[in-house]
Amino acid sequence: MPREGLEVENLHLWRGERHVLRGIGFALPRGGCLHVAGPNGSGKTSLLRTVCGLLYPESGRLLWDGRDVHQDLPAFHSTLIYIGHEAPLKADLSARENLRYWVGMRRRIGRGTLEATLQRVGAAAWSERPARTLSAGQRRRIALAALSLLWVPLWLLDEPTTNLDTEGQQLVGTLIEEHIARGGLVLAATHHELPLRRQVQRLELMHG
Amino acid sequence: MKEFLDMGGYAAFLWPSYAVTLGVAILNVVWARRSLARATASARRRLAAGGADS
Amino acid sequence: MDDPRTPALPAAAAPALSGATTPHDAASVLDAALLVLERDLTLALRRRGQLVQPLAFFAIVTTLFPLAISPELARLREVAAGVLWVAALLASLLALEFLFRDDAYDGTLEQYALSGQPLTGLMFAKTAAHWLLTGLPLALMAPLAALSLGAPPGSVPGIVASVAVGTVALSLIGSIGAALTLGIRRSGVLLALLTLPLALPVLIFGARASELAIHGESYLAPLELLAALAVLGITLAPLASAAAVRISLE
Amino acid sequence: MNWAWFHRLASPPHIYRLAQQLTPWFAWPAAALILTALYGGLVLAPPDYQQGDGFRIIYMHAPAAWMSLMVYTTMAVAAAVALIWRMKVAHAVAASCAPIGASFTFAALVTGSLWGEPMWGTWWEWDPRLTSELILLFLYLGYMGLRGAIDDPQRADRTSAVLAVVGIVNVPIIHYSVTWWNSLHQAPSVMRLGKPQLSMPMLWPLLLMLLGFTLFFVAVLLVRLRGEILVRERSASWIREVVGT
Repeated sequence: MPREGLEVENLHLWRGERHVLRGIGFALPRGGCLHVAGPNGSGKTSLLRTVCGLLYPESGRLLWDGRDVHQDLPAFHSTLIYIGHEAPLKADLSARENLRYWVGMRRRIGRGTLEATLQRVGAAAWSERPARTLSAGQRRRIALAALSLLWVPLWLLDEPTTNLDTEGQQLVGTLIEEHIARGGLVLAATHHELPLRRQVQRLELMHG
Repeated sequence: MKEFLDMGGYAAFLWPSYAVTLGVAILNVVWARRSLARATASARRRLAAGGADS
Repeated sequence: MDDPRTPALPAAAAPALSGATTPHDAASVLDAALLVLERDLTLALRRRGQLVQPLAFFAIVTTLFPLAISPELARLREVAAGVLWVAALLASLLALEFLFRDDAYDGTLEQYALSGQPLTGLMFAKTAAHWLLTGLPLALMAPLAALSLGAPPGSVPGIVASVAVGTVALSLIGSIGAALTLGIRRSGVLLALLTLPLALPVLIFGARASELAIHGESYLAPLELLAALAVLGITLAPLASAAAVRISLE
Repeated sequence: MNWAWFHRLASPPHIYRLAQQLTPWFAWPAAALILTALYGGLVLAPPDYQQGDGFRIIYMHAPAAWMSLMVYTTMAVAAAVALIWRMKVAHAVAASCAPIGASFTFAALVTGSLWGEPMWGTWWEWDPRLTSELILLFLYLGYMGLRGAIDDPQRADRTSAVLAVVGIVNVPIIHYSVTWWNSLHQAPSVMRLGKPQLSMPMLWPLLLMLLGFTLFFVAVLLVRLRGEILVRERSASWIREVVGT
């Protein structure tokens, strides 16, 4: 019987000579959040990149709503957003332009929505500045704006709280909690604690 | 025999072309065997290093 | 959750959260491709220096030949088509290194690959932008270079047409090479080694078309062959570069 | 459809053992055929009425040229299979092909040039077949260069596989364009590197030679393939068996 949400079964991944993921498995239902923890080099990023289909596992299965995601990757991709260590911003474009091109490829967004979101992540004041001049934390906030604008169920976040001040970290927590509350799924990899009010599932990766 | 080696005056072109092609063929055998030997050796080393991996 | 500094999203931004069905406001492939095109053009216009480099290179190379061969226009006319095309080929090769490099570096390619949009279409848009920024300007500059090499004014339309069509094919072939060499340090020479043999037919047909134009003969046959190459490139090259880009992200 | 048999057939240990067993079955017939063809070509075949004994270069040039193309085709087909079905063994086949093909392309160029000197009076003529052969050498060099430039073995496999497929689509186009170009510029007096009119006693050694080199290719490929499979395989159990620790 197909289950709703994301299921990962017995994932093995090799990077060259290194056996990075050794039989990872978990189930993330709708409204679930999984905190992938572990030291540097334990394969957190590799796991996220495998789950979103950028890396192809040696063996194991990835199921979205009971279907193998590798059978229709584009369909799976349209249900997820992946944000790596660095927000994918163009140095020569302003924060607002970056957001428009990034999100606009996938979803038509109105001006009002864009402004409201910029406001919410605290970016309204500097949204016209080229990304080149933004601090790492400000770039993160643009990524948070993309996260809430895209409106897709599966969030894959790599170190979402890095470079953010306390207020920004709280914003991450709030966004995640809101997302879970409306039935979204969050897979967050970080060796920090997640700024959440309740306990979530945790997956500890060991040194590979 | 001398006549055979002379090849109607084409010896200077004919024999080098045979030498090059057959030489390439022989080199291929040598290279192939060497690459297999190298791969085998490195597989042995890998097994010796971290053999527990399945 | 009731943090006053983080007001809830406006209602309009909150359609049902669903993975299975396409939301009503999902962007189409065309939307996405046009945005990619617009983005690349905008970026290029903000970095005009980079834009001018291949053109300046083209101008310099075509200037070198009279100095190296002879200032006699009659002699130069004999080699004008070849000079023009070799210079155009190298100039468009020079611009290729920038095609994906920044996008790979800042994570844009990753987002393209994960956008759920067909990567082939996005690659096509990127290649189109590349042609608009290098191929088209080269085609417009080529007649100047040709005139300075002794080509008659009547040859201008033929030269513009052949360079314009030929650079379409060059951009497409080049996009494959650029995608294949992603993630390789100091990839310049390798990129040339991969791309130049594949670009050979374009060079042959393009140079022939320009040569015929310079001699005042009909250049239609080689131009048609060039167009056929461009069409073949349009159908196949984005597939190959999309595959190569995906692999580079692994 | 049940693909289990296919996967078992294409599994690395199975292919490894199969390659090991089959190698002598290709190697010895290849040697016998090539030696017979050498005797037939150098001794039994009569001289050509135009080119005299010089035509005998064909017994080396034609097989080398044949190898250059056949190996490239094999490589590209293996690469396509590997890309589509994510088959490691097919990547291993493609990787094994490149050095073999490149070396024979080189031989084809050298023998072509050696043949050209007595026929044309120059060591190099922009003959369409020699030109195509030269471009093919560049394609091989590009393939090997790309493979060598990528550190990660899986990415090297997959990236070079895309190049091989792109290359094979281009080979006929390149050949056509070169022939077209040559037909425009060729001075009619220059003799092409053509096939001489081959009578039966001239022809059979050539055919044996082509067959012999083909079998030879398979034999060399099988040896190389085993190495490439070992490099790619991480499952210790069967490797221990075959390499013997």
